[in-house]
Amino acid sequence: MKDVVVTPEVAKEHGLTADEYARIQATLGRDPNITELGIFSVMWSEHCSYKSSRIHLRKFPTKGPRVLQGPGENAGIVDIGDNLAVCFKMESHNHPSFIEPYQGAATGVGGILRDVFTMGARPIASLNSLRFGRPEHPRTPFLVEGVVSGIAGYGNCIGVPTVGGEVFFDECYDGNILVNAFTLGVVRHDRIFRGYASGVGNPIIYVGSKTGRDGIHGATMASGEFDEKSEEKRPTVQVGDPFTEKLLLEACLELMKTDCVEGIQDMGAAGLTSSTFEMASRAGTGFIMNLDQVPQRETDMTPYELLLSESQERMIIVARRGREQEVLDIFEKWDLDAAVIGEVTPDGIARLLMNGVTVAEVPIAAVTDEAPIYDRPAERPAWQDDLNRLDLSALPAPSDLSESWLALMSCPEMADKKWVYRQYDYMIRTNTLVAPGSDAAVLRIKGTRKAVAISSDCNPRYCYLDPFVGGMLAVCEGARNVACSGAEPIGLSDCLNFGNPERPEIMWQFRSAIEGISKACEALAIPVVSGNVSLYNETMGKGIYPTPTVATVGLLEDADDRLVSWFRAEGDRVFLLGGDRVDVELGGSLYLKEVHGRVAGVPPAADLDHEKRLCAFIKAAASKRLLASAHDLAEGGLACALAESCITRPDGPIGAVVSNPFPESVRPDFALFSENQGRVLVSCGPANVAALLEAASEHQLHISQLGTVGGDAIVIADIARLNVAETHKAWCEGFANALGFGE
Amino acid sequence: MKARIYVTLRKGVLDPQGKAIQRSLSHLGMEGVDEIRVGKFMEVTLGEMTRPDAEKLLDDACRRLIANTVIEDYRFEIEG
Amino acid sequence: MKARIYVTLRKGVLDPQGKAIQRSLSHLGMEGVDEIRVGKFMEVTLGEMTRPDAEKLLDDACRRLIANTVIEDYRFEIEG
Amino acid sequence: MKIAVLVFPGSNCDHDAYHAIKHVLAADAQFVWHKEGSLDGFDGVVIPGGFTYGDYLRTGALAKLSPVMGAVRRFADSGGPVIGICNGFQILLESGLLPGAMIVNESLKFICDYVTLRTETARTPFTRSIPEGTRLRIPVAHYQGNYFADDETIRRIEGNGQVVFRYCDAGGNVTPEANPNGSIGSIAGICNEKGNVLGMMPHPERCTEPEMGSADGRRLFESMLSHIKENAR
Ligand SMILES: Nc1ncnc2c1ncn2[C@@H]1O[C@H](COP(=O)(O)OP(=O)(O)O)[C@@H](O)[C@H]1O
Ligand SMILES: [Mg+2]
Repeated sequence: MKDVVVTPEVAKEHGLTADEYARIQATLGRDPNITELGIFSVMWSEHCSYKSSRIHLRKFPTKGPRVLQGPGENAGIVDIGDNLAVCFKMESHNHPSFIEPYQGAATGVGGILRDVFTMGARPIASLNSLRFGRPEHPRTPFLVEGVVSGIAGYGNCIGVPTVGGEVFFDECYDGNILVNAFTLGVVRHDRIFRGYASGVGNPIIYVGSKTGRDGIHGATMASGEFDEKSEEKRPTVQVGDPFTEKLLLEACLELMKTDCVEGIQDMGAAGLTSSTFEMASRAGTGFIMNLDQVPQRETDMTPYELLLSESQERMIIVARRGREQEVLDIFEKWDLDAAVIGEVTPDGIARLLMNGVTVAEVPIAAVTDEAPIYDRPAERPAWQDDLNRLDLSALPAPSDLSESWLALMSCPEMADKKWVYRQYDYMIRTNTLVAPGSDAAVLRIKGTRKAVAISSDCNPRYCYLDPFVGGMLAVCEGARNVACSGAEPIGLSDCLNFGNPERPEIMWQFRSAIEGISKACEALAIPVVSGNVSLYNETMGKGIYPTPTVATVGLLEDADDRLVSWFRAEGDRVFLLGGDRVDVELGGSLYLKEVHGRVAGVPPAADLDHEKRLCAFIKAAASKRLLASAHDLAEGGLACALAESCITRPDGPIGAVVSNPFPESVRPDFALFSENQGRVLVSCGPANVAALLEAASEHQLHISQLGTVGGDAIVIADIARLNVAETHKAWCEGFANALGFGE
Repeated sequence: MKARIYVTLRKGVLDPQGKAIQRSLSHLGMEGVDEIRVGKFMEVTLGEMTRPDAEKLLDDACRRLIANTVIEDYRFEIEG
Repeated sequence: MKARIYVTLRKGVLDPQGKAIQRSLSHLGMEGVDEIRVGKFMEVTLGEMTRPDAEKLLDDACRRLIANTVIEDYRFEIEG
Repeated sequence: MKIAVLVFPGSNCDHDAYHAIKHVLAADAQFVWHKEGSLDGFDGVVIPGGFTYGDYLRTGALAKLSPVMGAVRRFADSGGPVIGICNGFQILLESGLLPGAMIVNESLKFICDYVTLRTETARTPFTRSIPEGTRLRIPVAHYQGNYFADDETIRRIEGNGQVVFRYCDAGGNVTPEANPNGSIGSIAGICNEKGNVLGMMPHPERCTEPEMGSADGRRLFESMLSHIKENAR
């Protein structure tokens, strides 16, 4: 490796354009050597530099009275009162999971956990948002099995409950699945740590696993489109070791109780390089690093390999001078490797030495702040118009509506995800008040009366048909889901999964989605405090649906205010909030896709002002203990939401009889499955009806009484009717059946 | 017909399990084990078939199911 | 010095993994595998020592840690 | 009265056991690091669940070598109450304090879910206030909870009344459908001959408060505490 002469061709192989290479030569005033080229190439990769996305990400509203840490750190932090805060982030591990589903997903979980505990927070819950290809694609069941067991394998072992997520199937993910992992931790205000290499003369300490040749080029792989050749990149997959991560977690949290730590950061993509350069860049310092001191698993590793390795379960700590022994002792107790490998310097230069010989010397700002930023051309594609055309009157009406309804309930997108979450330990740490299966998971914060609600959401069909509206709706759905749990949304993390940004239509999708998310977040006063961008999600030129997943975090001041989405008791009354929204909206709907095999039209409209009042109302009603349940209407409209509220009840499914909120002139199939937004199905005991109606009018919210809980059928006026037990069975078995996981 | 399949981790792939075992052995005072890599070993009973057919079957089985060739190597032996 | 350890499930002990592999193979259309039993295979690198010492060390390691004799049998080979 | 909650590298239900004993039952609990060689001064021992040593090699196999396990053996020999939960049960099996072994679930999948247990004997310190036949709703969360022992061992433990819990359906019937992992005899928990050492796959520490979905687990800890109190007198 040492002997490789750097030429423009070598730079190109490293994913650098001719312009970028010229820029490196200009800043250095010479040709870089291979080690330096390696540094630039990973740091300037899309994954690390955000070069195509940065200018757009600035549009997010990131401030708010509760925000203690916005984007730019390892994770965002939001105040929840009483000197406590929640720290959270969502991140993608798409490409590695497609190549090796178990290890890819597992190391994705490992990475996001480190992002959270590196800030001093103890992780208390994780979510996972998964998108796979068609269930009948030959590779899909294999990928589903692998990804789910990888998430389980890592999360269960480290002892952080996985409490929710999404699973979505569509042909557009056949060759490029999405695996987005989210973790939330709890931290005391006075124990927040950041990734700063401050304090000249302070030691830089490496802790965790030894370094091997794992995942070299991982960062560039995550930023390159898949092609036939990616097979060759296989041996670079990283293997996760959740056991070591558990030790690392405990050791770091123990260390953080001392005052030895100046700054700390995990080694994620581009390992040692990105962690050290980013820490120095934030602090405006430089460093000297002796690469030979790095604990190594393999022999004869070159500086290039040591700097670019993506071995897992490693962290960098900048300790206070003179305190290094205390740090080393704690890691020794936990059987982890730890070594002083360098020192903070004042001059803004990174000097890397191997056995006393300088092997690279580069200005830190040149690599970080001065990384290229692109304002890539963005243009709405011409085909978007065709896509948005949908003539509903030409849609054949199904002969048996109840049958279509049952088919939707058992399709893998709607069906019970228990096959998935039963493999996740969702109750460890005994905080899980609402387990997977409701609109959001709710976790108590021990030692307080508080709880947090978390949900991850995105409807990729909506985003495909209109990325701006789709982005808004993702935020609205997240807010509604946490509100339906009795919480107030207080912050959000996003994971933006898109195709190749060098194509103007992808850039248009990307920009529009961000604008949509921003607009909704502003209107709902939900700050974006962290996130992640994953571009180049395509296979052989075919992009995925734009998929900006958002993870919404809500706060309950009193955990006993929490709500669930299922009906509780026979005789309870059923109401629809927002039921005056009666224009048929079937663009991008589940009904259109599953029953008519089409993805077309325009997505439902977003009414942000209404959503805001809706969320405020549910929270108010929850804290007055007026409601027995609340469930937002999403895919499949009223019919599917109603059936879910009936059959997800843990004490056993129960029926309900409701009226049709649409005017009679509306076609019955449209009334059942129209996906108008801003609607929530709530139930309450008969004694609370008057108070509920009054509260709704105070909040100027439209509420209509629809019917009553009870019986053994789910009935919508005289339009359609399902047998509870049969529906429950179809819904329970749908997922495994679609994927061929049945016995 | 009997066969044996060996599945081992590819060179350079982290073996956390082997690492943990090796460390425990030395905690037990059993020094002298420098490295240990853990793989799988399978004993297979095959139906009546020719040797070439058995070879093809085993190779297929390993490639498509038994070994994860992204991180593992495999080999097999047919008895007799 | 190199050695190999084989750990196999004892007769009569259920092997859900082996059964699942066998079932999957036949789902994949690969017929002819009548039974498959999954065990462990370890490649061990030993420090400098005599063969009898190595034998003693490996036997100790297997008995005390590497195999659970309630459900497993073990054997080992020393190279060379 | 003081209860030890052991902590091994990779234990992860230690905090839950501690919380249940200390905060829910208001008894004294203390973490004990696996390198401790003594359990002097403790009146009960909890070996919590988790993935000690990452479950590498076999569940519980590496943890049995920790110094504290010698102390656990002495504590058990002297008649002190010991409960191993999930991975703690696996450690007790590996160390030979309880008979048998654990293999991977029949489904080859990790299972996290509530199950129903039938209490088979009230002879242990942990079930003394739970009459035989009582049904308990308690969660399981494991990948290797498929209990195995050879025929003779099974005959012996059945004969001695060492089977403490079995998986059953809501009506208390032991059926194959109610068995989540394939365990022989639907065995969910066993004790040693003396009865003072209990190993069980389900997690009583996860259900000591009603908001966790069930508070049935609390009864095991209450039993243990009352046993300790009585024996101290
Ligand atoms: N991958 C997953 N992991 C854990 N829980 C999941 C997963 N996918 C779905 N769930 C759970 O299943 C329930 C239904 O999911 P979904 O239909 O996406 O909810 P919603 O439409 O309310 O957002 C939720 O409680 C969700 O958290
Ligand atoms: Mg919802």
